Amino acid sequence: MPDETTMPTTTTGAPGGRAVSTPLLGGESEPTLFEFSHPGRRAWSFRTTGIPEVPVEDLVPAIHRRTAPVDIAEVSERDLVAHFTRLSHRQFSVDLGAYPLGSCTMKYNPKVCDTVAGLPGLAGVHPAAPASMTQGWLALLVELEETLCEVTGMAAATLQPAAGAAGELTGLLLMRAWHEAQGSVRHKVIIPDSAHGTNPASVTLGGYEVVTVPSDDRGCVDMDALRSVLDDDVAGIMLTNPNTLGLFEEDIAEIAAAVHEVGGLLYYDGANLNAILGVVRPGDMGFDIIHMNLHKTFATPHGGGGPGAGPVAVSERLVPFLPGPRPVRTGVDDVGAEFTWATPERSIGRVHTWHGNTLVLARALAYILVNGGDGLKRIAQVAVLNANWIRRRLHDAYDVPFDRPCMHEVVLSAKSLKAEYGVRALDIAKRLLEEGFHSPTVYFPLIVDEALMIEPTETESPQTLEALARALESIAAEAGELGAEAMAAHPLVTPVRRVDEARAARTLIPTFDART
Amino acid sequence: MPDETTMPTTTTGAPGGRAVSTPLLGGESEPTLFEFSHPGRRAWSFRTTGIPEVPVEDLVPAIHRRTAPVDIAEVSERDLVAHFTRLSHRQFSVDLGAYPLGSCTMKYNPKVCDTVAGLPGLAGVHPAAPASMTQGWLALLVELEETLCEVTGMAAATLQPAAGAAGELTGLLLMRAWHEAQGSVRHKVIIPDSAHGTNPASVTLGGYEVVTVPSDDRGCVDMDALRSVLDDDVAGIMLTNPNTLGLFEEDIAEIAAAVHEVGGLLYYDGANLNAILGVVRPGDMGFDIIHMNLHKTFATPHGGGGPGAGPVAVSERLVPFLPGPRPVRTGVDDVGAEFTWATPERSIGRVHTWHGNTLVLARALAYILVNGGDGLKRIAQVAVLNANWIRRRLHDAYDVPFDRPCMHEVVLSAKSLKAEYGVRALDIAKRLLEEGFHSPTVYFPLIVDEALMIEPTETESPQTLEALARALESIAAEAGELGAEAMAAHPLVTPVRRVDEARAARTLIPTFDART
Amino acid sequence: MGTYIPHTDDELAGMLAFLGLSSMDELFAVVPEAVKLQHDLELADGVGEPDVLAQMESFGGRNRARNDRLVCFAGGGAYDHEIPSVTQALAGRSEFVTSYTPYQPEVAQGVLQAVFEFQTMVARIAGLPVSNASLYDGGSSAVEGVNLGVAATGRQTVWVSEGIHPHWRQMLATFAVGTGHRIVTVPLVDGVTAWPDGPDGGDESPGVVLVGYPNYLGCLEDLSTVRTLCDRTGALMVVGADPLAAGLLRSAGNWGADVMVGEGQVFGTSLGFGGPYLGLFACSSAHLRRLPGRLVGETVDVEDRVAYVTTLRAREQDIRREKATSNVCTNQTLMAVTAAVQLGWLGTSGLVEVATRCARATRYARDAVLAIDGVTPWADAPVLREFAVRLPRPADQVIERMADAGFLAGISLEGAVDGGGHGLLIAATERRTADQIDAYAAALAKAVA
Amino acid sequence: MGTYIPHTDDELAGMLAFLGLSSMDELFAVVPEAVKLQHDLELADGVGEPDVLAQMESFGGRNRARNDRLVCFAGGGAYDHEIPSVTQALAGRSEFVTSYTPYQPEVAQGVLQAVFEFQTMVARIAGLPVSNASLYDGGSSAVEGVNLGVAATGRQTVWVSEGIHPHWRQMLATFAVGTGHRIVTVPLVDGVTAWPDGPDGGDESPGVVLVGYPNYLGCLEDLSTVRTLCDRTGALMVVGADPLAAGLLRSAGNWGADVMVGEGQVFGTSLGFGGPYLGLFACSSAHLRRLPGRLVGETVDVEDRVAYVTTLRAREQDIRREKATSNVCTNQTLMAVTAAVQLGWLGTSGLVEVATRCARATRYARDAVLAIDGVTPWADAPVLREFAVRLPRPADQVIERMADAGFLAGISLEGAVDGGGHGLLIAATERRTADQIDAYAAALAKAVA
Ligand SMILES: Cc1ncc(COP(=O)(O)O)c(C=O)c1O
Ligand SMILES: Cc1ncc(COP(=O)(O)O)c(C=O)c1O
Repeated sequence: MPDETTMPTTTTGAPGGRAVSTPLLGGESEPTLFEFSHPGRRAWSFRTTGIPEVPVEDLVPAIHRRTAPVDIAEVSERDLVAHFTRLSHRQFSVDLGAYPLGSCTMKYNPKVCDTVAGLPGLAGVHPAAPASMTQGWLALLVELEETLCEVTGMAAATLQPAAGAAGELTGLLLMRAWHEAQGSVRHKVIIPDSAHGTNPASVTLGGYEVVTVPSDDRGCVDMDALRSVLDDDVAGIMLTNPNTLGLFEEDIAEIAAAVHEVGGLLYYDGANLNAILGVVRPGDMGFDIIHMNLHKTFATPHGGGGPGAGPVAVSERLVPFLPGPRPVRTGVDDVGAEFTWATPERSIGRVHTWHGNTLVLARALAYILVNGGDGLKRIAQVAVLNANWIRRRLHDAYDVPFDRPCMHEVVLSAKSLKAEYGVRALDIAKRLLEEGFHSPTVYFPLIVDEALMIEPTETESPQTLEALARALESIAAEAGELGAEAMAAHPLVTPVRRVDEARAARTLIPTFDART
Repeated sequence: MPDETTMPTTTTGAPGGRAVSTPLLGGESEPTLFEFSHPGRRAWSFRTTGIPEVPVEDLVPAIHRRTAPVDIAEVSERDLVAHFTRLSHRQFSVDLGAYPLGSCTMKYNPKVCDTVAGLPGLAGVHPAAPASMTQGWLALLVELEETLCEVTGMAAATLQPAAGAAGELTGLLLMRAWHEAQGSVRHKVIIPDSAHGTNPASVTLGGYEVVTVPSDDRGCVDMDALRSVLDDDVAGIMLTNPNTLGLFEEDIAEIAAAVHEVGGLLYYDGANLNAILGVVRPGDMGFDIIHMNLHKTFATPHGGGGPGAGPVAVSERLVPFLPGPRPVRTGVDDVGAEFTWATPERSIGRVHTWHGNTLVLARALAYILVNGGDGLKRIAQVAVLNANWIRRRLHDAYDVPFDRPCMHEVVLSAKSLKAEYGVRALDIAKRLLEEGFHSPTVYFPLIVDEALMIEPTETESPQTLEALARALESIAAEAGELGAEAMAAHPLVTPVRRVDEARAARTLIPTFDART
Repeated sequence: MGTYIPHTDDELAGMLAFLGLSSMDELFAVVPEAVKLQHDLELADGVGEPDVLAQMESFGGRNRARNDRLVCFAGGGAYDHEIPSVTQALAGRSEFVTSYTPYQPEVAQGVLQAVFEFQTMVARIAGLPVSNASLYDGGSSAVEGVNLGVAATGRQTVWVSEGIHPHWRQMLATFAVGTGHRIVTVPLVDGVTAWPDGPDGGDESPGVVLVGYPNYLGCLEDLSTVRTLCDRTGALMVVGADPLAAGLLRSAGNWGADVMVGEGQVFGTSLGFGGPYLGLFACSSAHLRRLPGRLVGETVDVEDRVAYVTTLRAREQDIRREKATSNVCTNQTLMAVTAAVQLGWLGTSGLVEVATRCARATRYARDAVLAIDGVTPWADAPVLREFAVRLPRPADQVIERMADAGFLAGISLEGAVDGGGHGLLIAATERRTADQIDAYAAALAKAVA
Repeated sequence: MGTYIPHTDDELAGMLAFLGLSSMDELFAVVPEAVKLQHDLELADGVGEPDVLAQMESFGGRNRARNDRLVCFAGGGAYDHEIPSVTQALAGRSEFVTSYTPYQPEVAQGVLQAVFEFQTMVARIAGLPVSNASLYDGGSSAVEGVNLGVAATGRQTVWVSEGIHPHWRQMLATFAVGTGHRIVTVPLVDGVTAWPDGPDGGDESPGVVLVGYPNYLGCLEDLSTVRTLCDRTGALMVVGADPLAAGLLRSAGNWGADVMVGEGQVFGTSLGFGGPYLGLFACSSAHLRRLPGRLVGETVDVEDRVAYVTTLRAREQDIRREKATSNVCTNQTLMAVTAAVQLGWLGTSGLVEVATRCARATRYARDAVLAIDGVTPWADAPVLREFAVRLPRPADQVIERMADAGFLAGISLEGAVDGGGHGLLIAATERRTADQIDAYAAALAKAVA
């Protein structure tokens, strides 16, 4: 008989099987993986190799050897699965519902692209394998490059940049290289005040000085202001078109002419390419350099914050400066290869460790091929239609600072709600979660007070738009009825409620080990 | 300017992007897929075939042609994904947390088995392809059969039965065929009152009459009662060992002897094989026939209710009666084949449309190979240890009708709680959900009042057991404090609360079309 | 080496101590020593997952008849249809995969609702008001359909068309030994069932008539004769229907069937060497309480929210035991969820589209194959996505030869119908291209020469 | 034909009408006619998903260097490590895949917590207190590390060991054009960096010293000399460390590094032809406010529950714009989540195990390869899972020959080090078996003969 005084096994570690953090069952926090750790647990298993088990002491000299293992955590596969499955239940995503996060193009990401990214023939290829053994990948990259050039009206592209900001910096280095090749040293790059924050940051990293031009009352570049800063120290201008207000820069031809006149180049921030696919091309607007956010326009999913892909396409005169090596067509050579790597004569050099975020690039090509040329245009049309519908539908309930036809997104404002009831854009955003929608982008662009930037994307149906509009309308009404304090209490139903961001920055806990 | 009186687009169909049914965001119900339907939507896409588009009228004669398409639903891929992803968030699963559902062996299912079931070399094979072209599959099946025979101590097995109940019926037909071959016609099969409901149902379908024997006060077969029903009209006995009380039938040798003595066969319900792997084998206990629930013991996941796999293994004398065709070893024949199909001489015939739930069988073999002989024994040991620990830990808080060493599961009872406070097993089960655990099996086996049948399985850690035990303890305490009415109100936090089962049966709505 | 058990040795020791035990073996003290296994299982020790995966891949490597190696023209109840990534992704979500029978509806609305939607879709396809939550496979549905019919009519004679899948017929024979049904096979003539005049009532008269639509040879039979026969004899009309064909064909219900049974593999489940597949079952309301298997119904929760729950449990074996309508417990829910997803992906227009594409491919293939010298049609009845031909050589031989040309040529009719040894059953789904079919016909011309 | 747009024509018309428009084109009235595209894009029309999948498979089919065709002995910063099903299943969950930057922490605790755990793991591996939420890849981390070091010291001279991956060095050169850094390459001698005596301060003195551990040739360098050098010059010590090697080796922090940068592909990310990979970055607390990229911190919600949120946002480009610590916005979160899962799978013991297994395989391979006539070691320094040899023939040629024998033999050192044309860099991970290595050595013996 067991001794009645025996205590139950004392154990360290949190109970992995307790599922109280999944919103399905409850509202507690999920412990960190480290808290599930218990000495001696493990999940790993490796293959049988038949390789002699030489002692570690004989493999690594003492001065290099660590004295204690890195403490990662010790968990069973079961607890590992439970932990990350529960975490996934604490995460909103496009697959759960609409995600009208402006400037981020959170459209539906076809599952077929996940299959593509997992194909053994693509995913299993070592990046340093010679071109002769990676002809499929080179063909794929060349086809994507050619397609992107057709879509943007440019001459050639580099697929190396890993995201939009990386593309920007690449583009600015191209700008610099080009000017230098012209024997000209310039110091300034012009950026509208509506620009995304990565633009000025990239300009600085490109070794340029940022010159900001204000927007006019239409939300577009103020032409007079622009002209007043144009001189031969201007290397170029970075323009987002449609800009971050979702508006098309109508004076684009004049802007191009004016900048080119002083010898500057035009850089196109193509994060918002979704709006203009098949309708108008940066190349035709006079742009010299463009980066594209494939992870936005071409439905390569955003992965909770990345990865992305930010190819940069350029006009003819900039081709010799592109990063290298680049995948290029050759004839069919003696080993049967049709593609090879080549570095442009005046290349700015390498901007990615390998060839870019290649599996993201493969996804993007697959997406483009399914949609086709016809489908891409339709994407732009419906994206723009959806945004305008939202604008029109909500222009009574919210301020619309620039209430004219928009492109793929619309910037609303809670300015009046704030003035009248003290209810802020943030309150609207949080309350919207409870209505079953992700929040719009808030407080961006910086030039709009209490901005609520809505990008429905083309994959949301009219029914979803209607429901979103109704939710936003009723929230606006509620704001008036209930007032600031009540609104600030939301959300109530989410796994955590409003979090103390100030405390996070003040008492910084960037790792589990910094917990006190 | 748009006409101010124009109403927004009137649209049919629910808003697919509204995510209020995911527990992450809210507590509403998810509309059915049919409610998201909108005429003209579609998600499908097929390959380009180049086949002439002959009109349907030329393909199908008028008398066979339907006049209107089947109305399935018309939804976009985006809404399809949102709908089923949200549904998945409304579903508890092993991957979210502990699932101590007695008799179901809800252990952790290794992800590697999912990979196995998806291998193109296994998943892409047509079942009618000749043996010469499916040698890999035949080899796999033969290896699994041999393994299961070793585990159970039997001579041969059929892998055809698709689940436990199908295995039972197969086993009973084997029993019948054997008796008939002996020139004997028998009419009765004995089943203990603790048996799973499939046993009597299968006996009926096997053309036998059920004779129930009661359990004694140890929870085991009452030997006297058994002896009193044994005669030469008894075809056999179906026994679960460990039985559904989680108890080992200690008199198994006597039972076997007694049944054999009257010329009956012993059938082993092996749903609970997890308890005895590598410890004791049905064949060694004198059993003639056994079915195994691979989906329980061998971690092939339960799929929300299936698929399963219920192979039946038999002793030497029953081999000639096994269902066919069976995969068997041959020599290496002239086309290089080592395996072929063969139907035993006195086969009862086919019990599955093809060869069994083959991809489930592949998963099971993979699971067995990873664990190995040593690992299987350890599974039984730890499964039994976990169950006994729970029994011991909770025997103050709950009634333990048969409080002696159990095997893989333990049956508690809320009898006292009900008597004292009116709190039922069901209330305990529902309340436990809020503590982050799936409920145990309730009201089974039928011979225990207010049964709570807990099977922790070997993959739950001591920490999880401790948390589960504490939760059950505190619920028992709470029952006393708060009383029946308060307890009956739970669960409060789940996506739906207690559902009206009576209404479901009364006003039957078995399809969307039956909604009024 | 592989293990999914979390416990460390210390923990095991602690737990044993709590139980007052000093070894694992003591846990099994209740097992009589005489029956205990006295040695280790004669199985290899555990190995790493990668080793096992490699071994399973090597099994796969030995299968020549994979649809990524041989272009599949085989059907016979198992078809090479498109399974899009989206179906795999959704049906493969771990919440669906790693849960079990929804005993606690509060935390099982996901599976319950998906099954409710599945039932609705199957009922609509069947043209009948009620469907269950799945059976094992087409054959087991046929067995259950016959059982229901016998129970409903009280007559044990069952007329089964020879156009029913031969494996289904074998299963019916197997299980009839237990239930005591008398299975009478009614032969095919020219590809369609030649129903006898037979008795009009009484014990000899059939309680159930079972017919395939399309039948095993791919032929479409006029089911109004079956309805008339059933009206005359009082038998239940059970149709073994291809649910995908419903994209173009009249439903079983529309033909007057009392019960539809069918194989649901065509809706998103891989060929998988024959399993797990999905038994479909639908019937008229009259037979609701005899419905085998699980049934999900809609109801509300205490807050009046729509909710789903398994219902009419009293039919099931866990409650009615020997009086249950069938012994099915674990069924094929995951495949039912898969079918719901796949049918959602197809939708109203996609079901028409896929059936039409199959019919076109089959027409194209049939024309090409019948143009070959010495190859003749088995029957002239109309077909949908499958047809049978007579070859100048044994079909087995031709199938082997065709494999060398890169095709799984079809299924030999040996054993399925009289003189079937020279018969070949050929299926062409929407995945077959004109190029593939042209190449197939060219290869077949050589193979039969 | 393919489309993911739900709208029907009717709906489009209705929406246009609501806007007072009569055509889609009118939506673009704001776009000046002069710049509008006057023709259709010269791209093929859309096709079905299966067609595209077939095309992508055919691209894959043309890649000979797939690790399911050629046994992989190449490394050079991208390694063929085990990726278990469980990592793929968890990191592939659609909630992680289809969400974006966690701007709304209330509904993004999943990603935020996973990244917090990732940061903790990376910090522990680095032996440094702070890690960010990921950068693009190893090379971009190196660039950011150098930028941080220059900003911290105010000195633009950067000493970079020749043992740093040649591609990283190329990237440093590219970006230095914008930032104006002076990159000085310090050569390897006998496989380890030959640090110069050089200036002890002032402008010529390095602001940053960057060294690899192990270095590109797989060699382990004694980093105490680097620490001493940095102490003397006041430079920041930045170590480009292989995080998997941390299973056996001393951490960067333990050697006294101020910053660790590294490539995280080794933790669960497929070779993928080079991307997406994962840039690791960790530093001492002193440099916290210069940390590039995103940072997740722990806090509480209004109910005092533990919660996670992106913090120190003021460093980021969306707030500080041109004054931001870097321009990184979209990063590699999914790979960070993947690494957290994979590291969770490895755990404390698994990280030791995998590093040990690599070291053993490498030792075994090195012994076998060096036994070949004419093959000599490139350097004598100790190695872990990669080593360089000198071949009697050009490496490019040998690599082609080895492919015919079924191996991706390694990476040519052409361009990476002086006279590298005959140099071959060979990696052996835990996935390599003795049989594979034996066969490799046998094939290599022939290929160099
Ligand atoms: C307008 C605009 N430009 C640039 C970027 C930067 O792109 P990335 O985040 O891919 O670096 C973004 C997105 O974040 C953007 O919306
Ligand atoms: C003891 C016992 N026997 C038989 C069965 C029937 O098995 P299945 O559900 O696979 O038909 C079960 C499981 O449900 C069981 O627990």
